[in-house]
Amino acid sequence: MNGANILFYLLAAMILGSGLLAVTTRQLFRAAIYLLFSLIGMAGMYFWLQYEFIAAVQVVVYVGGITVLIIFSIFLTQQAGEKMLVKKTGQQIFAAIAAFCGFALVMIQIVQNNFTATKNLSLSPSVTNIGNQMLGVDKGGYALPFEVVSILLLAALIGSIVIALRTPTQTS
Amino acid sequence: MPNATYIMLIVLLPLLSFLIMGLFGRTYLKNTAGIISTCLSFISTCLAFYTAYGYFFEYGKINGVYQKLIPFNYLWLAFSEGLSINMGILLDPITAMMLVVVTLISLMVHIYSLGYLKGEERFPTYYAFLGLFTFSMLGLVVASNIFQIYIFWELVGVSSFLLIGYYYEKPSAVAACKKAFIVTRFADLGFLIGILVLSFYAGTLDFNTLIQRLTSPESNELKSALAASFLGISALTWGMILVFVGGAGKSAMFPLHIWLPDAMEGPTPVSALIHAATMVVAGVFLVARLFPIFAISAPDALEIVAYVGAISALFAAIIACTQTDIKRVLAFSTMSQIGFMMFALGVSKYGGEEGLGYTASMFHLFTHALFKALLFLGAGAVIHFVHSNNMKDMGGLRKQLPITHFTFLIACLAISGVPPFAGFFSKEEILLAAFQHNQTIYWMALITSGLTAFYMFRLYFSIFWNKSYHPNHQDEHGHHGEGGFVMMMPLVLLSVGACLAGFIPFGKFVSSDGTALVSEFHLQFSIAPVALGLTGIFTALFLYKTENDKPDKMASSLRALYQIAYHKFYIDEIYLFITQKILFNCIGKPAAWFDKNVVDGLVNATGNTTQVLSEKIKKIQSGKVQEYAVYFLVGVFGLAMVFIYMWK
Amino acid sequence: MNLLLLILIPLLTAVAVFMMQNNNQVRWIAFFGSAIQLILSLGLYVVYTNARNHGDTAQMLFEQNMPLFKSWNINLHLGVDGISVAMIMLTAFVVVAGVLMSWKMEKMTKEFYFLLILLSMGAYGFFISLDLFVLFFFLEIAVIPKYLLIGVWGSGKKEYSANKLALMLMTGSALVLVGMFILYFGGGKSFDILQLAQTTIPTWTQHICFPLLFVGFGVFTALFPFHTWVPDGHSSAPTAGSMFLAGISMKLGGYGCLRVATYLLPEGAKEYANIILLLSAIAILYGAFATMMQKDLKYINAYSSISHCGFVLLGIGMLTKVAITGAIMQMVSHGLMTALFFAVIGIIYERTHTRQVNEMGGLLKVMPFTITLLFIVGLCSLGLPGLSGFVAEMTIFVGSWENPDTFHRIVTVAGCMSIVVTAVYILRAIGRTAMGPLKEEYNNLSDAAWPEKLATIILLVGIIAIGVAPFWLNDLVSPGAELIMQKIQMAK
Amino acid sequence: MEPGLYHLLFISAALFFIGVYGFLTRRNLIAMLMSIELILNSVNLNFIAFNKYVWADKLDGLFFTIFVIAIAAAEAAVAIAIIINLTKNFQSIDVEETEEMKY
Repeated sequence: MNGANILFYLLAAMILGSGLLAVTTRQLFRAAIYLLFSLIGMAGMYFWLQYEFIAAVQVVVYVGGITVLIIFSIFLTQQAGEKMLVKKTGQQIFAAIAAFCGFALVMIQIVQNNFTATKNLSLSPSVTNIGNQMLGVDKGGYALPFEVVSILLLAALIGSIVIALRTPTQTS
Repeated sequence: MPNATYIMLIVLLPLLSFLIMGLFGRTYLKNTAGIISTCLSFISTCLAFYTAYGYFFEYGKINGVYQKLIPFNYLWLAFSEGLSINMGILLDPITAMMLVVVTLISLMVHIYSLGYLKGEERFPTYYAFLGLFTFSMLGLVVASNIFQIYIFWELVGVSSFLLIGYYYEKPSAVAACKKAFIVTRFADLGFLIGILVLSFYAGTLDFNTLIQRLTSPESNELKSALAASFLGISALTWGMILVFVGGAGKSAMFPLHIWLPDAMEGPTPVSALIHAATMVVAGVFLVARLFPIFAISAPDALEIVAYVGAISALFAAIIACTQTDIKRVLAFSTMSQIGFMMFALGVSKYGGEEGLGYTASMFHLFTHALFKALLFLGAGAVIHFVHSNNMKDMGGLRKQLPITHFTFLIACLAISGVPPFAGFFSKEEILLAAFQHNQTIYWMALITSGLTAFYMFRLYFSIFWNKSYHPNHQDEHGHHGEGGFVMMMPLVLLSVGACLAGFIPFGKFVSSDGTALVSEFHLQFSIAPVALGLTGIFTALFLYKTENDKPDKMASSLRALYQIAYHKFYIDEIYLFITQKILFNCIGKPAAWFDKNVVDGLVNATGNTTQVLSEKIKKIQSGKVQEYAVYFLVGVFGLAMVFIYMWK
Repeated sequence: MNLLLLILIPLLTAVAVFMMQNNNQVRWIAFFGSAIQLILSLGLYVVYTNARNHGDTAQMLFEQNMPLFKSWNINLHLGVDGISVAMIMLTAFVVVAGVLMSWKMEKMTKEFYFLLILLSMGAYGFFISLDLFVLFFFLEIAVIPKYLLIGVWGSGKKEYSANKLALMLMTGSALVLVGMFILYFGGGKSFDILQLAQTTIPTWTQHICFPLLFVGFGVFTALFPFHTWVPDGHSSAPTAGSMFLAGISMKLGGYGCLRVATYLLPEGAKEYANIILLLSAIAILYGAFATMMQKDLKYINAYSSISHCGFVLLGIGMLTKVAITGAIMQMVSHGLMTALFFAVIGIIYERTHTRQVNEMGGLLKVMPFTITLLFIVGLCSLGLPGLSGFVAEMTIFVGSWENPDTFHRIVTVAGCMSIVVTAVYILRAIGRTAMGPLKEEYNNLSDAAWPEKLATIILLVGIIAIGVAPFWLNDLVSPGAELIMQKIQMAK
Repeated sequence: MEPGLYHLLFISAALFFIGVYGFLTRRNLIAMLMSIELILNSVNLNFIAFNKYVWADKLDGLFFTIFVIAIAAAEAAVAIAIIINLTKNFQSIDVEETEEMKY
């Protein structure tokens, strides 16, 4: 057991533990905080995997962006300290069983499968490489998807403003 | 050779009259319709006489045998190589005779109607229908093809329908015309199937070929037709019987006669033309046309013809004695006389002396056309005068209607078979033929001829003698008189015919095989029928000459018989029962019910099931996003399982 | 002659109708379009017979073949033989008459005429296409407008009828579609009728496909027991709709049964011929008996259509050349006759506002023209010589009688029996409507107006042309029937 | 034990199904959105893991992760907008009360 391994297990525990809490706690704000931890754990995992760029993106977008957004929306829509309503126990058990069965199925497949790593020379996920390929227009370049995603983000931006601004209709 | 154009003109001129009257009559020819039609009819009659003269005296006879000539034949509809409908002209003695009869009576009726229907609203329509009828009847008699005869057969049926329904606002007329059409249509079904049977075995529809193939003993067609059998009777006999059913329907033979008395709802001249002189003898004509096949190859069928004819003759005569509507009496008398013609054909054999019945039948057809038309036209004059059909409203009319009275008397004498009037000669020949071949029928015929004399003179005395005539007081507007020249001229002409037609040596012209047949006059044989006829006349004289209660007494003493005969042996009621109860209630209604409830119900049930199911299925669309997610997941995992475990 | 014209003219007319501003223009455009089409189809007849007389013996004349979708081997293959020419002429007659009969249509005139013309385009396309896929396409074009015509412009329980009709016809065309694809894969990957006729289609394919195709098309032509859309559909449709429905659409089915099912699948036809005969004999008699009980004029004609269309299927099922010729003639004859019948009913209904025969009576007095036509068409329906019905029915009977066995005989006699029942119900209807005493409230009815007169006379000309001179129609269609018979005789 | 691909896949799968569980059991739309974020994260981890251990010569997994993150951001923005709008209309973001879109 070296430090890296211990770190890995800690991160895994953090991701799964706070993820589990995020979906089970009855207080919405806490759930958001747990989610935050889970996402931070994920970022840590990326660091551990030496994908620093992704880790950075994760921290910036998820931890810094989406979580904050969620928390804002909680403030906008929710009375503080109010506990969330829960589903019927039957439904909860059903969901748990379904999730577990799915998980089991997936794990069985994963375990049965033998993944063989490529023998090719590995390519470092450095920012230079990423940048070259991301904005490359030759074969294997991601310039076009990049642009598409930019437009998507723009559309989402405008769209969400429009949706949120719409005056409430009096039909209920 | 015959001039085909002239013969075609005979047929087509009435059609022209129909077209002119039908298309332009209502608007342009309101007043002149009758004149134009009569002129066309006159031309047609002249041509018919010309043709008959030419045929009988110039070109018809080759080596002493009258030939069957086909001056015109046009392929109208080709089914297959052998079978085709041709529109043609077949000229033989009976055609020539019928051309004369039809055009002559038609002309008489055309003229007569000028007076009878004067001032009618639908005058042109009436003449159009007359033209249509004459055209169809002439087409029928010149037909060279069995399908052609069927075509015109239907057309005369429909023109009869139209003319019976001429007074279309009278419900009884509407019922009568429908009845006439449907009953004859039912018979035509038999005719049609008969044609199909015959054409199948003979491989042709052409009369000459058909007769030739089905009579020569060595032909394959005849052999196959005799070999094939259904219910123990050969196909040929079936075919001929079925064809005869058609003829029986049109000729009002028992038991398909029920339409004829009701058909008297039409205008009286129409009854004279269609339901006395021409159309009703079409059945006789048909049997005569196919006579060689009947006589040589299907004697069983011919026997049926004989018995049906004899039974109808007697049956109708009995009924006629009790009827009080003068037109109905005449209608039953017509039926009875046609029965005579039928059984005359039925007892006849083919060729030579044995073919006397055939000649007699045609002769009777000819004379009957004259005196029966005369009777009807006379009755028309009476009805025109008293505005009633019922004998009870008449009596003592001999003063008011002298010409009518005289001509009517001649016709009565003719139909009763009193010498030397026309009916005597033809009836004697028929009785002789029956006597020679079938005693049963002979006795039936003898009784019938006695009855005939009785009911005709009953009619005569009731109209013209009996009580004295008191005109109805409401008939102020009445155009009292005999209807003028146009109505009397046909009566006179026809009565001349009824007096003299008997002296025509008919056997020389018309015989079963075309050779001349010299009919001898057997004085001792005539004693019985004439005596019986005179007995009938005197009985009628005794009962009906003056107003008395003897007839009523007699009727009440024979109450049951009288009632049955008065109600026409309840045949109408039986038919009504069959059609109403069985056809409508037992087949029609269930069929309609079945369609509405079962077939339609199944369709609707399919629709409803779909609707109910979709009502259930739509619940899945609950609007709850998590339920959708569950379905989605189940689907994904289901598919994943399938792909993982079953596809490998 | 370019057959595309037959599709393009209605299409252009439909478009032109849609562009027009006022109703009068719409009517006249529709009338001119359909009149041009009528002239064109009469011209087609002339050109066709000319070509035949000059010894052109090709099976189909004026052929055109353009690929539409190569990978599936779908082509716009057009061509006509005598049968198609007869059907095209029928369509042209009925369309002109239908357009004229709708002259007084005030509700959404433009759309109404648009749909009418569109429907006619579908029918024309159907009759000239020699590719199953294209044929099917046009079949659908001819179905859908009917739904709208009944649903929007109909009367009575129109929604129900429209739904029923559309669903049943769609079911029919679904069966056709399935049969068509089985045929495609079972018989040489082609939709081309002429090519399929040349290839030998395996027996099992024939046995599967034939019922699908025959029943599918049979639904259109009121095959018992799939006929229930007929009475409801016809009675709810507007006059022109009924005319098109009975005059044209029911013929699509008969034509399909013949050209597609029987011609391409002769073995299947032989296999199932007896069932067809049984069903059609039932349809003939049962339709006739059911008609006797109807009181609504449109129902009377609709049920009698079931009976008459039974003759078409009977003729096809008899599998003899004469009977098939008769079936085609019956289609043409019935198309004209029933269209005229519906036109007359429409005229009467417009004036009396009732279609119940019991509520009429003596109408001959006030509307002689119309009622004379009613007489003529009724007599045509019961098979009076000189009118078209007789010729067609007799041809079928003579053809049927060529089969010598007892079963065929019985079926034929059953068919013949219907002529009596037909007489009963037709005379009942006519007697109640036209004859008898006239009712007070009908004293002031007017007779037919000029468009109605023109429409009915056009149809009447067709009926009489066939009835008086049937030889031209016989000569036109019997070579086609002969070819179909050759196929059947060659099959096992 | 040396952590490797299988460990990562385990974490990813577990997180995924935690997210699924959350999605199915939560009644609050925001909470459901959080579950979706978890699911997306598990997918990201999956991509990265494969990229690192199986296809180390390529960067495509990484790019996909980036795009997923970008789209997740957009999605979250839109989802929040919808949620806010929903609150305005229904005064509630409970999925069981907002079931207008049915049948």
